[in-house]
Amino acid sequence: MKAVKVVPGCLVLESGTGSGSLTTSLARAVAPTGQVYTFDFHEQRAASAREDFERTGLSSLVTVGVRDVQGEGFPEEFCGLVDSVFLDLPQPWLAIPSAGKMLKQDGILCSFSPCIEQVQHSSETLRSNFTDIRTFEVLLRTYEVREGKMDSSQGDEGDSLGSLPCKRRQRLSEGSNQHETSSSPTAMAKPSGEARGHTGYLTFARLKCF
Amino acid sequence: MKAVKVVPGCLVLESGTGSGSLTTSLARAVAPTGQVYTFDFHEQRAASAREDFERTGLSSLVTVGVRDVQGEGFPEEFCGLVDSVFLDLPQPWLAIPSAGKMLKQDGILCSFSPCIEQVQHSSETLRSNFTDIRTFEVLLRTYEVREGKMDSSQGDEGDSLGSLPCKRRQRLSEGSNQHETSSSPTAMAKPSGEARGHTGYLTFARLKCF
Amino acid sequence: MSQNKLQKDSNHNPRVTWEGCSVLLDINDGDRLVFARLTAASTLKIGNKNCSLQPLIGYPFGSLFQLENGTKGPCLSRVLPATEGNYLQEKVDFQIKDESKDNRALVDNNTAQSLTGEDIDEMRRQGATGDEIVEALIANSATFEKKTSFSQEKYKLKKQKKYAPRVLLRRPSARSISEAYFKKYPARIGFLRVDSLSLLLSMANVTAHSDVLVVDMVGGILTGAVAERLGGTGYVCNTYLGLDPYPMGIVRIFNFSNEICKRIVQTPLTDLRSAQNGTSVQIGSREDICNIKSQSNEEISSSNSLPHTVSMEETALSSENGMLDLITETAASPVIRACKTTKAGEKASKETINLWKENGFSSLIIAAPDLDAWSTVKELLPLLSFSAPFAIYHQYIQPLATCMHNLQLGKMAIGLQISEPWLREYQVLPSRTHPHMQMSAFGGYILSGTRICSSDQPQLK
Amino acid sequence: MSQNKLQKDSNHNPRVTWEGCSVLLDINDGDRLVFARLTAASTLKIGNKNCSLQPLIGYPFGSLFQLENGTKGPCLSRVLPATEGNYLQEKVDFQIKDESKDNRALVDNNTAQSLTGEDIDEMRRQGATGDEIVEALIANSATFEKKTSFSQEKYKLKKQKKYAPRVLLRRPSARSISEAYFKKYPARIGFLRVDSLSLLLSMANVTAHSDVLVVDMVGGILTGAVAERLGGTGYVCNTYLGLDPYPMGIVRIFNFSNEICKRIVQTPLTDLRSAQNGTSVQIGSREDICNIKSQSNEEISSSNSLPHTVSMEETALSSENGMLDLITETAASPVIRACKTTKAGEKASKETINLWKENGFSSLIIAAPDLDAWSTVKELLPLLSFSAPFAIYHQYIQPLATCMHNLQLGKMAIGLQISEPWLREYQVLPSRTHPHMQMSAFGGYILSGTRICSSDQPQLK
Repeated sequence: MKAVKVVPGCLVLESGTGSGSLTTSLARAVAPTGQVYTFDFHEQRAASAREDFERTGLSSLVTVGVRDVQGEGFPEEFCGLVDSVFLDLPQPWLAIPSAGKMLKQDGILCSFSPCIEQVQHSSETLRSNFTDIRTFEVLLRTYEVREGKMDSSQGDEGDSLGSLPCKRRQRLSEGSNQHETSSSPTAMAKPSGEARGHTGYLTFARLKCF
Repeated sequence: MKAVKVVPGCLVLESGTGSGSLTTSLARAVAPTGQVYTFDFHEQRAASAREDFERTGLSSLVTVGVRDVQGEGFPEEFCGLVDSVFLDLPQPWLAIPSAGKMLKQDGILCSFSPCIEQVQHSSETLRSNFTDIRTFEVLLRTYEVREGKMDSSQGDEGDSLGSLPCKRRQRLSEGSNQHETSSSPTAMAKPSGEARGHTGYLTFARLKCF
Repeated sequence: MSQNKLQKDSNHNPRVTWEGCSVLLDINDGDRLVFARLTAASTLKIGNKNCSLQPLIGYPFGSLFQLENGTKGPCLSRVLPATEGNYLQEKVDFQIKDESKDNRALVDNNTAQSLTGEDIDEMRRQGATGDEIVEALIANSATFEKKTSFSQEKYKLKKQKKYAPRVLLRRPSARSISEAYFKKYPARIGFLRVDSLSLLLSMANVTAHSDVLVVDMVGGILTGAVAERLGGTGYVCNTYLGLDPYPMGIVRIFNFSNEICKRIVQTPLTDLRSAQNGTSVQIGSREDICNIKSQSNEEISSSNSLPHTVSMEETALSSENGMLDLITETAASPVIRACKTTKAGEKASKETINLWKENGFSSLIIAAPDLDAWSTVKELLPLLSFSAPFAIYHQYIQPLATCMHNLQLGKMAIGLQISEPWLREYQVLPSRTHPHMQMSAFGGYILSGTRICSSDQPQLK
Repeated sequence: MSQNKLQKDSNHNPRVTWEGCSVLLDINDGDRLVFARLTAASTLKIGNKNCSLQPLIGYPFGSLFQLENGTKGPCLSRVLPATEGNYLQEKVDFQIKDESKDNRALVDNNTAQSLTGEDIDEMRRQGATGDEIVEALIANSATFEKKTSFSQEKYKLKKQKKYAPRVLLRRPSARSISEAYFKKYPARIGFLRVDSLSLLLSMANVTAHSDVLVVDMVGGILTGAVAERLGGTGYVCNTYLGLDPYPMGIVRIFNFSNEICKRIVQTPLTDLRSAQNGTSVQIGSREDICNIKSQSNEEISSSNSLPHTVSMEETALSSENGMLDLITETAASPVIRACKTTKAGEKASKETINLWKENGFSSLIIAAPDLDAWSTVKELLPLLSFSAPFAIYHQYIQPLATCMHNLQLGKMAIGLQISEPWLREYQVLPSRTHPHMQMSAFGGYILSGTRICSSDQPQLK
């Protein structure tokens, strides 16, 4: 979802680098001719990400810098050259004015924030130079597939302390209604019990055309 | 969901009455021995709700009052007698102090708001006299059931302007893999296309025990 | 069973605990959830300490207690609202608008705390309260001041949970019971989440004076929730296939009055289905067998006293899983227990059954993960009155889809709909509002509809 | 087909529109969405007025235009950033922290406006701009001042849409195209929502130099999205059962360069499956037939010029449904069009096919609502290299569940998972933040996994 506007050849900025997982998918998206510049405040984290990119063969596509983008903004050298900027910062609104300067006309900014207040503050800041400001929450629900009719719907919680005493399976005599469709297929899907209920909000915005 | 703590015999306050749909379910929940007092700022809306309750035979359970609960609070006569208070107001935080006075020990307040800022403001106000402050969003997703294998997955959008030109249905020769489970049941469910994506947030709180 | 044994429950103030009442204990803000019956002899193990639950008797539900070192060992004493107020106020003050500190400069390791385990033991011996120990730990932490307010709050809460654990006294209700089970033992209630349960009741239009037919293979939570809603009017008829009623031990966790318990009956499906023209002999003979069955069932419950007798477990206080234990009084007070538990689930009387046969039930709710939806509905739908609503819960959508399709084909019902409830809980805190990171993605599916007259099916007259 | 006809597209600045380029026109903030090709002759009907699209050529994507009365009739002129800035600023200023006015005292009826239709026509004749008319309407509204700021904003926007409609020039991309189709004609793209499409690509690990096998029965949106991601490297091999390729007209909406178009090929499944030991004769003979097929297909496209030639519709400007029209130039400029459209979807060369047979495809994506998932996967999976990922989209979960189950039983794949993407859009405005009231509850399901070596299945060497 995040990388949907990033295509081969793009010049992309990111801050912060974090674990480098978004960086990786951005690098794969801009390959073979694009470039990703990613910045993190933490020297250690930047170094470790740099090592990872060496190991995964992405270092020709990714440059990792140590920089407090919230405080200093992005390096001036990228001014007006950038296709997309990705922010994953605690106070993204501090970096938005600089991000705006970096972007080409019609360039896209994407900011990821876990809390709605960050989204509110960022959207407020975005309104002065950006348009098409849209916020999404993206969730992924996964399903388990099990075989059988009415089987094993209980009792694999991992505790043996007494699931329902009544474990028998009873079936009413199958009627012979001529209309009836077949009762159950042998593979049935059901949502997995625990899901990641929230990771964050994605706010997209497009630089206004001047 | 809203009425889950309301049981027969309860004394319940509500503001605003609105269309009276929550009032109706509250009345049904407190029946036969409880009472619901509902207040609305609009004289006309209160009158029309009152008529509705006459017609549906609920008037012995429901009393409709005209009152600006945000401005004046609930009537003092209910002080300390009420099991639950339901708020559906643009500025619920204005009514919360009065609601707190009305409730019995351990009584429950439930506030419905469409916007997160209302929830934030209300939760802030609730913290001084309430505990177990919890906010939920409740959604209902409905499913369509259709008969058939791979059938009719297209083309009933209501426009005939050219769904995919290729309408043929092709099937690969069914292999005879011995493991295979039966391919498709005759009834398949799929989420309905458009759903109510949001109605509002429900905030529950329990009056602190003094 | 005699109906007049110690019928004092109508004298209880339902907002204040009484001897013998069932309670839900919420330990350390949801870390552990324990159902217990309050008696002079019942105890609760917190950490490695056993403490009596007697001090909880006579206090309003919603009261908060804290574990202190009493003169006779650990004991629970009530936290006064004033103290609690301060405690919460601090919590709120910690939240500043836009967090300015961050964890950049902080290196956290285990050398930061200069107070040793021995020092703490010594403080305890000298009679320090849990709060005092927490304060001492903060004062002796080298890193506390450097932490963000958020981390400070987390640190303090962690220590408070360990050295001054709190117990919140909660009233068992359909909502609190199903939430507690869903959190820890969801399979025991067939993964029926509180909002799904609530939806079942409202879709089946359960209200005072309803005669509700239920198939409850979810431990009794459905039966209990319906009975709570009926409030001593109407009937909840818990029916079953075969000879043995389904266990409904959860019903006993509700503090139901005898009025309500009398409205909970169990009846084998065969009795309900036997020829509409009421051959009472047949019913009578079946009834005898079932009476014996249900009595032997009661004996089992009696010796176990609560449905799932789980031995107390030592729980790491930092546990995020939460714990649902069902504790039992060590020295039982059988009279009170009997008074609470004997009434629910008796056989329906012949007269009542005949009335149902004549008028039909006013609604049907099925929550039976082990039964095939369609074959069950096919048998039970004819027992409803015309235009009676029904609601069927299932974990899988496919059986409900098949069932819905067959009901449509057979023209047995209208207004058919499969719904899936979604419940998202939010953290609402200044500058920190978002949906919970973990959630139950799954509340199951509900097929609802209204019975109509169908020529294909056996009809009620 | 010659490859050297007017290959000028690499000279285009892709951020600025050029003659013959395809654009997405967003009319009145999403009320209507129109795909168009910009030529000197192409026109757009807004309200009851036809206006030329020529003024849009040479401007950057993202530019905003407004319909004005020019000397030669209605014409689109660019809205300058300064104006737009003010316009938006007003919008923000309207939002006050806690709404203090409300609609209590307001009785709204149609007598509030004193300006008549004739007055407005007269203003127009005197050359008033759309903005001036909107201001006059506000000045002559008896109720405007009494409205809440929110209602004032709504009123103003409604009038602006009617008297000064705006057209936003957007660049067609996988994202904007799929959003536009999903909004208006979801069935044409098999209800494939933008996040599902994006997930398909990432689950199938589509990246530069991939050879991606696709079954695209969703109008070409999948093929286009994969080609966009490949950026002129690798191949997207669009395969089909039977003799006729599936239509992929949507590909032509992307402004793909010839480099990218060359990487989009169509190949019948029979060619890909023919005996692994490469009987090239067989392939050759099939190819001839197919070449004719694909040429005749091109003729059709040529005459239609864009996949769904929808005549312009008069659209109520207040419409909340939005409109997706695909307009075609009235006087065509065939040279440019040919250059843009001929390349995509040619037959893969023998050499390429043989390479695929030797090495296997690097991933597989299926989006085919009309095919049974399991029987399709069973045929196509053997064409992948080992450890190649695949992703299958379907509207119904049951076929995917069956497919997953069979893949498990046959030990044909690992890492199998069915996912359902959820996308919630939020309104974020001061004091008015909430998820959108209407949403697409349904993004379909995706079965993903990795192919492994299986003894039951025919293997690639």
